[in-house]
Amino acid sequence: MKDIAIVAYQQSDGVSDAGAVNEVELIMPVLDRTFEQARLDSAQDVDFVCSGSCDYLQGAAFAFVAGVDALGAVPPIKESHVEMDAAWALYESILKIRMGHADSALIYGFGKSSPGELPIVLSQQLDPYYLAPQWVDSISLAAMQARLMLDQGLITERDMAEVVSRSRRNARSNPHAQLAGDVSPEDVLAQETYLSPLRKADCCPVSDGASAVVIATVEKAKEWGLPYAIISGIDHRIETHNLGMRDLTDSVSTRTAAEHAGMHDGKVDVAELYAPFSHQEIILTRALGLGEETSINPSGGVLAGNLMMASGLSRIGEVFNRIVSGEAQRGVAHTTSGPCLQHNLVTVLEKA
Amino acid sequence: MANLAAVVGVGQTKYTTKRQDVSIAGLVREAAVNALQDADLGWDDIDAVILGKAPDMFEGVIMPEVYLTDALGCNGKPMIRVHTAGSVGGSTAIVAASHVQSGTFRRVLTVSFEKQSESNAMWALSNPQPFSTHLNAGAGGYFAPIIREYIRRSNAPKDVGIKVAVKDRLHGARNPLAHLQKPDITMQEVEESFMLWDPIRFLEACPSSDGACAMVIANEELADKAAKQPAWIRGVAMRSEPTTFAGRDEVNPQAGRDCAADVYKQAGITDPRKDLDCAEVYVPFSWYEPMWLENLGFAPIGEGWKLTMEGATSLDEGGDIPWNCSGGVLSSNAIGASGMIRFAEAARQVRGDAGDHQVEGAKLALGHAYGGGAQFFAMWVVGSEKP
Amino acid sequence: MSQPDVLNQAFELGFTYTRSTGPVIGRFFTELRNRNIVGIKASDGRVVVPPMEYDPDTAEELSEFVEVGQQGEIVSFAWVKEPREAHPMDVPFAWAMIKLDGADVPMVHCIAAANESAVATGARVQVVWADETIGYITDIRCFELL
Amino acid sequence: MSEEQEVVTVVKSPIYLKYNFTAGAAPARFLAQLKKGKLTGQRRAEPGAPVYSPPRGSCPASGRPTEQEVELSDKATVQSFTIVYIPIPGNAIEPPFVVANLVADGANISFIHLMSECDNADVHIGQRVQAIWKPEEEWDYSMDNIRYFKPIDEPDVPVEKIGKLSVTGQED
Repeated sequence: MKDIAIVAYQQSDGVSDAGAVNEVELIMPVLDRTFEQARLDSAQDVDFVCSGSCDYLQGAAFAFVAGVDALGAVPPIKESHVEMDAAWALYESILKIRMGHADSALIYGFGKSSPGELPIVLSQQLDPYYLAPQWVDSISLAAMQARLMLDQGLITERDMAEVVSRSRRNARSNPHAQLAGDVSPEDVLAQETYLSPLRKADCCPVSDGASAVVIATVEKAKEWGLPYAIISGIDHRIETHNLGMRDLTDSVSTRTAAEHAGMHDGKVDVAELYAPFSHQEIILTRALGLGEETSINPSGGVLAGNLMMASGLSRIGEVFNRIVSGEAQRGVAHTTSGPCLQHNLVTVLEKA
Repeated sequence: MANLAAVVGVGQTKYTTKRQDVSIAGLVREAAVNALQDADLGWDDIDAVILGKAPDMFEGVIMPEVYLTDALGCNGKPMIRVHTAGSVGGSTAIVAASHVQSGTFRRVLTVSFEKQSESNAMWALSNPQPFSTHLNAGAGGYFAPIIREYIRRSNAPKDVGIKVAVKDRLHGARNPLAHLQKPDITMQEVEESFMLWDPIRFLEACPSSDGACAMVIANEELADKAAKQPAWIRGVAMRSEPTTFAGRDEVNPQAGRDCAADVYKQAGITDPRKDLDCAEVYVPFSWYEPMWLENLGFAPIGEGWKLTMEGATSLDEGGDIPWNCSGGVLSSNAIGASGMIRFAEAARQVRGDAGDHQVEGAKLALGHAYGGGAQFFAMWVVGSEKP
Repeated sequence: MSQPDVLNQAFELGFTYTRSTGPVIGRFFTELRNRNIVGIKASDGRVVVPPMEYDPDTAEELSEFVEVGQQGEIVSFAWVKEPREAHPMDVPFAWAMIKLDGADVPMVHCIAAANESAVATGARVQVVWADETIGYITDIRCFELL
Repeated sequence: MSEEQEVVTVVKSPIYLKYNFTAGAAPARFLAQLKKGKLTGQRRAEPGAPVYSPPRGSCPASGRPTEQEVELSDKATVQSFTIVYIPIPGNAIEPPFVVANLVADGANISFIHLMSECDNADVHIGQRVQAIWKPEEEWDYSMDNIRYFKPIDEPDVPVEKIGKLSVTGQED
């Protein structure tokens, strides 16, 4: 199979409310910067375009159709869309390149979550007979997961606070972060609980924004003369939708995906994990077997800003940034979907 | 070059207004089980599942792959959800094929569905946003002016749409799975049916159906050993263009022309009317048959309606290039599945497995889907012979 | 160009969906209407409540119903200090994973309790039925502590 | 299970989600002008760039922002139309009514709006129409400020010129 490389990544600032900005206005500036970085004029210069979005975030059917208006798709382009995080759009694009139908692809994800009540909106992705009608919000489900871990002595509240503290501190060097600052674990623990056992700081914020990535075959990346990182492995797995039948203190699907993506074939210098809640970062770190040698969420992760439908793609982009800057030789990016880490995608990136 | 891949199993539900006997999972499952049985395979033989459907608002279940994991035997496997509006069934089949054509997987299951009776398609498609005009009278209201412009350009006689409406329902009467069963339909009945969006009459429009369609796609090694004749994938293509832009040809969209040219090139087709034995083309409003006959290169510009009127696209009239032998979207329209039904029915034809709507000796067939404002296109060509 | 006015407008995206249940969910709801709770036996023998249609491990269709108790044990919970408008209660309450007597797999439902300290993992709870049961998940209004 | 009761096969599931919609910047500018009784379009800040109305933020053909505002005439040409015989959900208008794709003079793209004060059978492609506005005191951030378009006594526009007229109604 052809080696595939990432050559560009851009993200908008994570903001709690993007205000008077529609989908196309959210996407265009990010694509502009992405094209500039990849030295492309428009989406006409890549062989395939794929995006990720969710209609229910802003409450309008066909949100992705507006996205096409940002692409300059005249003459027509090869284009597709997943109603998932754009990391899966990247996955679809990789298959397209592997089968020889493209040498390059633009991938973007976007979400304007601020118009709705996101935790309640997400309750409607649960079992439509047993759970959705109860309006069990996504934060409450995560809180139950955290308590299982606390009760079983797998984590302490301090462990969770340390995750938050590191996220906020790391985010200070991320210009797009929504929440950043010199926050100590003690500061976090001093907060009252929000959805016990979670504190507000244990939960990612709601953010509006978009991100984009350009990938290409290594030959193409060389031809373009751009710095790149190689995608050496990618795999994703989903688990049963019955929360009661999963071991919520572990992420079996993340572990399986990492094995299939070849994560353990070398040292992992950096990991960007899509953990919307602090305790989930610990679950993921353990499922992936990451230790001291790995810098976890140097961007601050999604606790510093969660661009629904783009955050997973951004994790991949953040690892790319560390590798091309020379800070890391090899890294892993993780993406999740569904309640309590039901569906997980793992991407392994390496220095060229 | 892409690895070879073939359809080795096809499964569908019966299409009907309301499937009140099953849950959403039960509906999807039924098509998937039928496809596995057709392929003589079990759940363990499947490496990944690729799911497609139109907007989540139809059923009010957000990202339904999350809930459908267990119904599709996906626990521990990769699962992906495609959404490209009305073309989604076709796009989903293409994404599924790419799982195999890329060499990444050996055998995958793909499923598309819509359980439209859970809500109301008109509501889900026309739900107005603040500050926007509320004149969107469903898909028909959108496409009717484009059809009117086609009629003006082509000078087609008024009864072309009526003829297609009759022809596809007569085809549908041969297909026990088709939603509308109208073996006695007449031109007069269509002409006298209620005008909805002039020039589209009630019987010139598709029904609203519940249903699901599934396929098993395997690599060359497994397809060679398949239980039944495989349908080899000879070409796949997708194209998109914006909904509107200055100078856009809405009647004959370039995205459709480009997509067809791409898929024909891959399949070695130079004259689609001659080289293909039949086609399953997304025709939700009857007038789209002559429009797509031109867009897809089966007829010169302005002359698509002549093929229709000559009976070239009719199985019953012994036409040389039968279109929509299954009855097409005009006979069954479970929106998210409709594109995949076209792809699957093309596969059934070249597998020689299309029952009473079989085109005798069909070797090469086109599957076509379109969506949005006729701006998203997905097509594949399947053949009985390995390329 | 001038700065645009910021134009906000609230709207509701709403529909009352008609859901056909199929035999498994239909049986569960029918039993709820009669104030009974049934689970279903998974391929490995575990009793799952509410009953799943398909086994997560084998993908097989499930059909062996088992009546379970109306009391059970809290496996985990989240304390909702400030209920959201969509939530089933307008006073503080707990979401919980509850393992009913006779079941092997916990279900998610809500618990009415005076305050957070009254709720604990391992605590026993019992069903509070809705005044009128109609054959829906909300026939279980909530659980209460024993 | 009690014998006399029917088995549950269908349930009602109300799903009502609340959103607070904020119009995008380009539509907001367009709507603010409508509130003043002006129909506008927008285009890329390049000579000859196509004019979009209503603007959605980008020139879809190029994917570039439409940064320049252009005032349009409230006269328009029928690009195509349909006569709708069924009610629109949430709209009180009585069928049959004409919904037309109209291109305002000075714009290069059509929008949809109602046509009235006309015989439905006489409506045709290329027909000239003009906006009938609500009274000024009812103007809001809405295209509904224009009640409908009605035919005017001007010669039909040849099909190849539709979408290419200047704001004065002349060939561009």
